[in-house]
Amino acid sequence: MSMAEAIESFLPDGSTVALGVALEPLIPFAAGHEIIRQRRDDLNLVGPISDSLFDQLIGAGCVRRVTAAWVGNVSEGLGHCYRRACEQAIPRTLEVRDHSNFSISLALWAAAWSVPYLPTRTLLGSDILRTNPDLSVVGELAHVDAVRPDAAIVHVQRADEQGRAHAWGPLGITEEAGLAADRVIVSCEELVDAEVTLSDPNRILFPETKVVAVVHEPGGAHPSPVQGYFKRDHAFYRDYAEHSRSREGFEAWLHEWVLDVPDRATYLQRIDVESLRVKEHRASAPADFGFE
Amino acid sequence: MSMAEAIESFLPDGSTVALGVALEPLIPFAAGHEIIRQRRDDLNLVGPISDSLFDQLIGAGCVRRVTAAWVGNVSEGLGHCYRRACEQAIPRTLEVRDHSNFSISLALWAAAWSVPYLPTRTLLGSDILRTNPDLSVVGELAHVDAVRPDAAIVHVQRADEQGRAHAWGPLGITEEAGLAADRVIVSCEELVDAEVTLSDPNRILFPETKVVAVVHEPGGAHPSPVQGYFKRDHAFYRDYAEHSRSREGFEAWLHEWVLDVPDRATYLQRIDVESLRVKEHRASAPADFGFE
Amino acid sequence: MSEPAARYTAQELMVAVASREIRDGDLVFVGMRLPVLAYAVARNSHAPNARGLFEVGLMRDRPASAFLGTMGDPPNVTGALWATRMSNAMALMAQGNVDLGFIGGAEVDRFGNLNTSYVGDPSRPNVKLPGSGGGADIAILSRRWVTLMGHERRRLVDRVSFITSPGYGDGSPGWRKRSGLLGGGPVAIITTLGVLRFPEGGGEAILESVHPGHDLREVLDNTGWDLGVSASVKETPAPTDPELEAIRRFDPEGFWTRS
Amino acid sequence: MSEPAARYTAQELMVAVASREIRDGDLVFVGMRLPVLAYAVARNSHAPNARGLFEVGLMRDRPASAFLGTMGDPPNVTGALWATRMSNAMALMAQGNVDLGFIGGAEVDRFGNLNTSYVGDPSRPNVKLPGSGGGADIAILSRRWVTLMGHERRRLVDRVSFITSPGYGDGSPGWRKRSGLLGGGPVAIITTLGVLRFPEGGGEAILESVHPGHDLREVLDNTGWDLGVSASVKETPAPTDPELEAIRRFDPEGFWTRS
Repeated sequence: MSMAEAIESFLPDGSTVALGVALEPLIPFAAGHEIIRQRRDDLNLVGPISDSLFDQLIGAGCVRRVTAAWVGNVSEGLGHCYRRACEQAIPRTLEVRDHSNFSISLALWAAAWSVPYLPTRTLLGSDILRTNPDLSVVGELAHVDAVRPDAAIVHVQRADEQGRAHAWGPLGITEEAGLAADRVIVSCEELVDAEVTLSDPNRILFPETKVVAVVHEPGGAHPSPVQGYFKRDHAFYRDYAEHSRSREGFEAWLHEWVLDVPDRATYLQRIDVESLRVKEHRASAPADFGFE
Repeated sequence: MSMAEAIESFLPDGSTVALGVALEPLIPFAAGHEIIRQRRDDLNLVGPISDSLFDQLIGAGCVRRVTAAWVGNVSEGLGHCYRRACEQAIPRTLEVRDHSNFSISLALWAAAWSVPYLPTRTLLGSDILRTNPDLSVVGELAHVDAVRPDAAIVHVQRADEQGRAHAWGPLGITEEAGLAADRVIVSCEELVDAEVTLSDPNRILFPETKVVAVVHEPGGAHPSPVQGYFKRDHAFYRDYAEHSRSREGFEAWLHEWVLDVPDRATYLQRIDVESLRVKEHRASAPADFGFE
Repeated sequence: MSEPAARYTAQELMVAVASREIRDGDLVFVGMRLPVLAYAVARNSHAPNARGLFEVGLMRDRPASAFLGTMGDPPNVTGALWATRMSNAMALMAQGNVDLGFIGGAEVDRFGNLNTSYVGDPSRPNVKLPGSGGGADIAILSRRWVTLMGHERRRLVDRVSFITSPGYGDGSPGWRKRSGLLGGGPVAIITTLGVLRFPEGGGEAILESVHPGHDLREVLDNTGWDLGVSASVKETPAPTDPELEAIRRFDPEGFWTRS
Repeated sequence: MSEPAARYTAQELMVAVASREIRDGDLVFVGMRLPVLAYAVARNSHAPNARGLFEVGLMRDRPASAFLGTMGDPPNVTGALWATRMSNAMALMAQGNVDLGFIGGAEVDRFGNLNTSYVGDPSRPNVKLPGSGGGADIAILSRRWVTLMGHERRRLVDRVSFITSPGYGDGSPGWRKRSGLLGGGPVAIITTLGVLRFPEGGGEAILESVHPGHDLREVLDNTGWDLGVSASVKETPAPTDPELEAIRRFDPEGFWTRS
């Protein structure tokens, strides 16, 4: 399935969607850019830190609410579109539901386990408790209300057609996001045979019953890193930060890199992919799944 | 470190100890038998289903309390020592804190996250809520109080001297048991170099900061299965079930297989290990942890 | 036992009957023993798209390729679609993703409540049973569930003294909803003598069919309450040859079905 | 900037000073940017047994072997002791296993409260800052923590208008305990001009040292409250050659320390 078909079919306007759930690596930028090209509206973005993908979706006007711990550009600092939306309602008003990294994870575990909330010892003493209606203090504990995404979108190293996804490296809140979501859209560097994914069922991220689309999208996480495949493109983040300082600069950047680009393959032709590609391979020791 | 040293050093009388946390596979029988040989007393056993290891520890008089979802012999049925302890206080009185499989997992997650309880929608309508003081109903939810083991003991396929353990196959409640416990004792089929475990940090079960002992104990899970290494010894479970029907039969079994056996190596000499060994190997597809 | 026993055992019939409860496309929470075989039979006949979820932390879309003494045996892991933590399998069930669950029972009552914990006073029981395992979780969270047990007067009782895994509680309309239970409750009790089924929306089990070689009187005499009988009570269809063939392929030595 | 700047930058000094807060054997919750370098410096000098825990879901016992733009960059994963979920890293901190945490701040006040959320009315802020990230978690759950920031009057304020990551709240004795916070709170504020330290048991930060090339007046003029000065206020020890060498090895292009 193409990314365009996946977003068209499984991410309607108004969706609550979890993105960037592995934090800095494996951010599904290709999916995010397709969301922008299809001019999705009224989205509720859910995630821990997002590293500029949220900023782009907000600047493009796709977002009604952000439910996150941090929105900006990790190596560069502030998210300029996020600031303009919160401070000046440009391009539209934005509702913010602040979380901490721990609490957004708990909000997703609550949804995964079908409970209305989970209690925690974090957030106590923080004013986040005052501004986010999904958080409260009961006795000596904070209660974090469940956040159930309609969809979670993840980029992984490899997956098969049936939706069995293998990802490695730090996983952030990937697992709880996928379990909490009604449906999962997977984009992958490599589309592999089931014999590859099933050779290591412990590395399969989600039950296939959650996965509604698998998109073969090499380079779909650029400029974020993909262990074993791509390094992080620090300069690209810096370039985005500079262009997005002004609304006009952002609009120009958005046209150049998203709106006037038909698909990810074309996007990659404009990047020095080879300089980013991981070339020294380090294979993990195999696990023996023999049984007889 | 030897199993005898590990139990001597890290499992004092009165400990709350999690065992058999992967359910039917990877049960640390060698550790359990050493606990019996060292005549540990007043233990509080924590686990999901235990598959006859708990029955043996109870029959040997090591146990004051059981905090578990199920105690018996999975392929054979009832746990006869467990019955004698609960019904006739033989060899001593036993306190039982009944859980379901889901609730014992939540009790450990509560401890891992340092909260006094976790809410759940399971257990509602079950009389388990009436008999276990660690469970309660608040509004429309059941509250499962935290259970924090002093120690968790796990058997894994491989580990290094520094405590980085690799296990695969279904993990049951292994991860939350290790995170909730103050300390973890690991026994392993293979003691490997750190380059093997660190080649796949996603497969490392626990932070090494939790692990206090690594025991190289091949066959340490017999008669339970070890993916890639040993099949389950069904006949051994049946033999145990038959002998343990009577207290005398159990005592005889305990002498033959535990008390009169100095260590696991000697125990294995009495078993047809080759007939149980997995001989057809199935290596998992490697993950590429390259970065440059 | 009478004539049909020559062709199949009581356990084989129970497995065949249980397999017919599985619908194509179901996600089945597979309990130990006979249900493992029931999933295998269904998957190889009328439910090719049924998946199995195992509380140990596994999902499969086909039976294991060798005999299983427990759901955690190595053959059940090789080729699994997911090897994970128990709490993740439970999460799917809590979300209503599990269509059918199987629970083994020691005692069941007219309202489908199961006791696998205590016979007599829990503080000093006459019999201490193994406990819930995942039973209570399945009974509370799965969309529908079935239990299998030997048909004896001491097992099929008017009211269980201890509810480990709740069915329809006191049998009053809406008991599960009032008690906050998410799942739908039991749909059938499959015994060594017949099949008891619960009405839509729950309540009290009534006799739906009597197994070949047994009669209504035998069923009623061995049931601990005044069992209602369906107006259309019939004989339980015997296992077909393909069903028996599948059962014997997955339990070649009769570990579960000929002991 | 004055003479010492020739040998090192203000950021390099801050990293060196931050590294000295790490004790051998500490489990350090490493935040982004300068703290990543501070861990690398400490690990290569006085704290060979210090481990780093990263909220993305990593534990390490040595610095990455290549430059890191973020804690999730591939060099930080290769050779990691544990690659896991964020909630597992947070579990260790909630259990009191994290000895020291680093938090970046936009605004800090005399009681060590950090604001990284809103300047002005949260419903229509003058400035929307990125938010907590893991900051609030570290501030509440780690045994002790340190923050680093540029020393400006608008950043070091009397009281922050919004507490994202709590220090000692209103500064009253026992505020953290009364509020249910598990961790110990902030121990130091490391700025571009000096080091402010909190007394044992918390309270109000006082000036402990002034960085080489700067003077007391400059520090006081750039602090938004009447900053207390330690009777033993001294000059911050300059970075040693080994410290600078380590910093430049892990930030070869000065991405963090020469911009």
